[in-house]
Amino acid sequence: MKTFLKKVAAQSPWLYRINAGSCNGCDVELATTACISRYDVERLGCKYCGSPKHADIVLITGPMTTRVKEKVLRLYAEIPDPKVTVAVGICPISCGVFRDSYAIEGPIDKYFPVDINVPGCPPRPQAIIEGIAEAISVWRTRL
Amino acid sequence: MSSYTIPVGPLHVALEEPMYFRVEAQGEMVVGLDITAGHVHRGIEALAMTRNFYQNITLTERLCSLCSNSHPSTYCMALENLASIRIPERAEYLRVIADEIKRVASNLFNCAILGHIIGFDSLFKHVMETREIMQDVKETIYGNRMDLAANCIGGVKYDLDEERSKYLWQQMERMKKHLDEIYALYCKNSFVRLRTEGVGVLSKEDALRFAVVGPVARGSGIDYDVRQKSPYAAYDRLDFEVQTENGGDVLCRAKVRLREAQQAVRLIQQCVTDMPAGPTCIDTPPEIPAGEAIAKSEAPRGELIYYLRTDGSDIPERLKWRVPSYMNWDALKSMLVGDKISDIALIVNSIDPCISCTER
Amino acid sequence: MFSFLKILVRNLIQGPSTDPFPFGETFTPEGLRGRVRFDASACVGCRMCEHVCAGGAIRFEQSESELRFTLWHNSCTFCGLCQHYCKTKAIVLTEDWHLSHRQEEKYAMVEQGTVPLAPCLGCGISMIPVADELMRVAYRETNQDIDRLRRLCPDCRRKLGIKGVQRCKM
Amino acid sequence: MLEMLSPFFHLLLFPGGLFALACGLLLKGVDRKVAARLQRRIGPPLHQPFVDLIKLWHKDSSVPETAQSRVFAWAPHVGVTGMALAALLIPIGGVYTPSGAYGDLLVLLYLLAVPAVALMIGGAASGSPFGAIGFSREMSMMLAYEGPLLLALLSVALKVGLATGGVATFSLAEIVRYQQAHGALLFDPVMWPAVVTFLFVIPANLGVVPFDIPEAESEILEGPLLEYSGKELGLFQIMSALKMVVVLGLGVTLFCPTAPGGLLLSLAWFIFKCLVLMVASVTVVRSATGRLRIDQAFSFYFKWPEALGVASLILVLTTRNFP
Amino acid sequence: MQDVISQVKEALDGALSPSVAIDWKCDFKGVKTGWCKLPESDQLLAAASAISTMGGRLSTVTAYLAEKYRKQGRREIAYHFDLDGTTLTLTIELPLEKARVASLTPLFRNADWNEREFMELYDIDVIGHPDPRRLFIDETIEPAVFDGLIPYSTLINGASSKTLWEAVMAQNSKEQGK
Repeated sequence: MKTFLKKVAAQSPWLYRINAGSCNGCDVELATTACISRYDVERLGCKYCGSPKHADIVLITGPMTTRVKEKVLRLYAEIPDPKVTVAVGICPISCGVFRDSYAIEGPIDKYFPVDINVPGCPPRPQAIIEGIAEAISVWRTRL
Repeated sequence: MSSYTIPVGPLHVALEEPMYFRVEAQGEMVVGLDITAGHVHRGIEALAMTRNFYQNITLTERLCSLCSNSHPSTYCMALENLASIRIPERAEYLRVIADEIKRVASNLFNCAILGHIIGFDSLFKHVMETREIMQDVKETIYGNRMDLAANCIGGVKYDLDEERSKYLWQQMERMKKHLDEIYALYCKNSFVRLRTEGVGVLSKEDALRFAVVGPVARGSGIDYDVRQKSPYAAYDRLDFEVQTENGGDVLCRAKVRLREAQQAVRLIQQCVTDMPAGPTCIDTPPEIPAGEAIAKSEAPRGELIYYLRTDGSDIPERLKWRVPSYMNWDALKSMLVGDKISDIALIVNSIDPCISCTER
Repeated sequence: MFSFLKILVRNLIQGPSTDPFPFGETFTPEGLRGRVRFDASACVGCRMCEHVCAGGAIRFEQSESELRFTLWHNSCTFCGLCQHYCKTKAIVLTEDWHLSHRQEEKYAMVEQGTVPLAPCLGCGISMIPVADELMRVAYRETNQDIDRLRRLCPDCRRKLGIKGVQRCKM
Repeated sequence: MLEMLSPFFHLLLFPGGLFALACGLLLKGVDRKVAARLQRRIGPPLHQPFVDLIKLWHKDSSVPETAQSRVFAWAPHVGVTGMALAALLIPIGGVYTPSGAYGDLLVLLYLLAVPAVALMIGGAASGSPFGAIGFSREMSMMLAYEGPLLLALLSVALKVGLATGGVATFSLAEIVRYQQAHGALLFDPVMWPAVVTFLFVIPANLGVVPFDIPEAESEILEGPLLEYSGKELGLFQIMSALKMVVVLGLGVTLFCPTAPGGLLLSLAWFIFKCLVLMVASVTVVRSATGRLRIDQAFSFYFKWPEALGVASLILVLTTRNFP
Repeated sequence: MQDVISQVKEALDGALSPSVAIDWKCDFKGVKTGWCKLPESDQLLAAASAISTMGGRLSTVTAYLAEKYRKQGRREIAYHFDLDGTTLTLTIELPLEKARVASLTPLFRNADWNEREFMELYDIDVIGHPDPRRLFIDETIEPAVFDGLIPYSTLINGASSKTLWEAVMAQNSKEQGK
């Protein structure tokens, strides 16, 4: 019964987006992926939520700037366990073109565990969906 | 009534990007505003001074993904001005096409977010679906949905063959129909009008005082468009009108943006018809002498200005740019005070704030 | 409200516009800028790609016997400047966009290639033979003389050239 | 023995408790599916609300540091209890008639305010400024829609009461009985203003666009719900699912409680009527509109539904002599 | 367009006592850019005020510090004005140490952010600025960060790049060895 319930629960991964100083390319693509009819993540049971407290899968964009760092870390800590982290775009993964600037503190895996990387600048929505699908399979094992 | 402070942001769902306001409110009314900027400050100007001219094309494109074509093209224009490089005529038209495609997508995105903020989810989705046509065009012609990578020093990197020109033309025909419908919706729909009319008013005097640019200025009745005032690329040979509205509220700005999107579609079609054959890029590697130059363009959000200073090496001595949102953002102080808390996100969105551009 | 109801009814009639992906095929346009492919046999070792790469995604390592190319996709912006400035198109962007991966594979997302160095037929210094691809671009078809040329270092080629000039003068 | 257990049965299993919850979640699933279709989407599977709920039970829940933790944790329980009690009062034509001991229309009216109160308490206790704004907005909304709601209920109570020889009857069973005998009030033109008033009240009562002002995601980040997570959030979802059934069930009871007879058929008929009512007054409305500002919503309710409610009352009173 | 040139000359001549030379450039489209170096930095306010009365708009301000200037112990600030499509740049020279410049905010409201920006990037003081807080740069980052930047150094010493690339190389040479 317990395993069955967990299996059922895995079909409801709610998404939350954190912008850690991105150029908003990935954010726009995330909004597109999450909200519009063409990609409709709701059919995967996903829901885009407004509060970190409701999130299961965290999508992070941006190279982590100095000024946003504390806020991102605080926000990340607010997301209840179990959670899965997806780095969207090359910025959170390696800081991309912004690497080695005085105002950049990334990459993101220096601060908290990342599970899935979706490289691209920005990745296309289909690639993001692929990443989310992968994240769901990781999430299933964590419940 | 005593006032209280509410934080907006920095990571607010309604806003694409991190920005932080401390809004002072009395009841539901905004009485004061303090902006803390810099959450997306990545030190790009410093990075630009450590990278060579080629790398800076890609770097400037990553300033912001919504006006990602305006940056490299204006940067390349600054280099070309400095080195007195005349780009091939076909490249001039191709630059206009890339710029206008981005303008349509960017303006539609902003108007869609307006729908989202007023809780009109179906409208948001409807406009975003229409924008997908532009996204497909970008992906098909340039290979990416946001960053076109269309420019290089002395011209453009892409070309439109017969087949692609035809494809572009057909997609623009499709867009026309959708854009007309969307424009009518924004003008007539009572829910859109109830929430946006008379909200976040920026008077013409204030607009001049804050020196706002782009659709924000034109929404307040200032007739200024870089494409007409200081023409570049092929704009001196294209036929278009500057769009203005006099109300200065959220709805006027949205209307200006939508009309500019409609016009952009016509501009793209003009380019496809008028474009002469020929090379798309100069064929010798550019030589950049020491000196300084200015280049300006009309990005989707307004006037974009680049200042470039070189010392004869292949790394800029100083590269500085001022983006349209820079002044528009500061002008929020004038727009927000006196309005309702529920309209904060709406008014902020109405200047189409590009934080990543502004903070660099 | 009523102007919008019309659109809703139309939506209902037209049916969902949702892309079948990830359960089915999706649309991938020709010329999408995706995963980078490197063809060592076409590389002339000019390192222009490394020079123009803003993401710092390309590294060359030169040793005695080879020039090793590494591109890390997790730092690549897919801007295509490398391809644009590569005369022999040894570096190209493919349409493969399936790049998402688990964190364990973060550092393995690379494209690598090795360009072997060969001794110059003239002086024996270690050098990269001119790529076949470049020869094709330059001469369309090759013969034995041209093939010999590609294995000469620039110095020896110049010497050969001067000799040729001298011969002509005589 | 059985007699003594029946209130518990009614409260926990049928028609309250599990049945109402299942019903409410199903309604929500249909709502999401239909909304998706209206937006050219495939949408989530029908059972998605069930899945979401089970998921929330598997998540950690946290209490913010700034919150008054005990009040914060109890608020959702209050809401769920209130709604479970309210579900007891909803008659299902041909299947279930609530005992008069449980309460009447007036009790129901009070119970309907419980979820809003629970949200207000929770929002205020969360210590977040958005929770506080949500609190004040929830309060204004209640003030705005309670009037028309009361007028609509009163119209029905008077109509039935006057026809059966009294003044006004607040017994739900009586209202159902009257309509089963004399035909549904929905088909009586005299009642149409009341029907429309009630339709206007539903979206505000259920907190959906254009009246989801207290929970506006893009303005105040879901307001009172912002700080809730895990089980507590799940409880609020249960509350809103139950409320869905109660409000729609009330609508069905007031205006069209007739049943075809037969246990299962009547049950299905009840659910179907709820569904139709929901699609008409919730799904389509929220798909075709944008959110109003609190002052606009407030003045809207004081204008149209209030006027309609008064008109309906006058109509009922003036037509009583000429049935 | 000729009259813009004469108008600017007239306005600046009226404001500044020894008249200044303006270098005009024109691109292929006929768009003009004027370049003018003010001999004294305290002439800025008078010149800017003349442009303001002409109806000019402050486009942006660029402060810069080239390597060769650093050796000469000086720095420059360029003020870019827009005159209905024509750009006029006024440049002033300041000392490297203890640079001070008057604020333009009384004349141009939008000078506010521009001045805050070069205050935080360079070691320059703005006299009479209404709100001299930092604009974009976090308090944890050292002041006058652009003054400290020596070209190439960040590229070569890029610690972050180095760590990442070491990881990339380590993993991939390992795999080749298998």
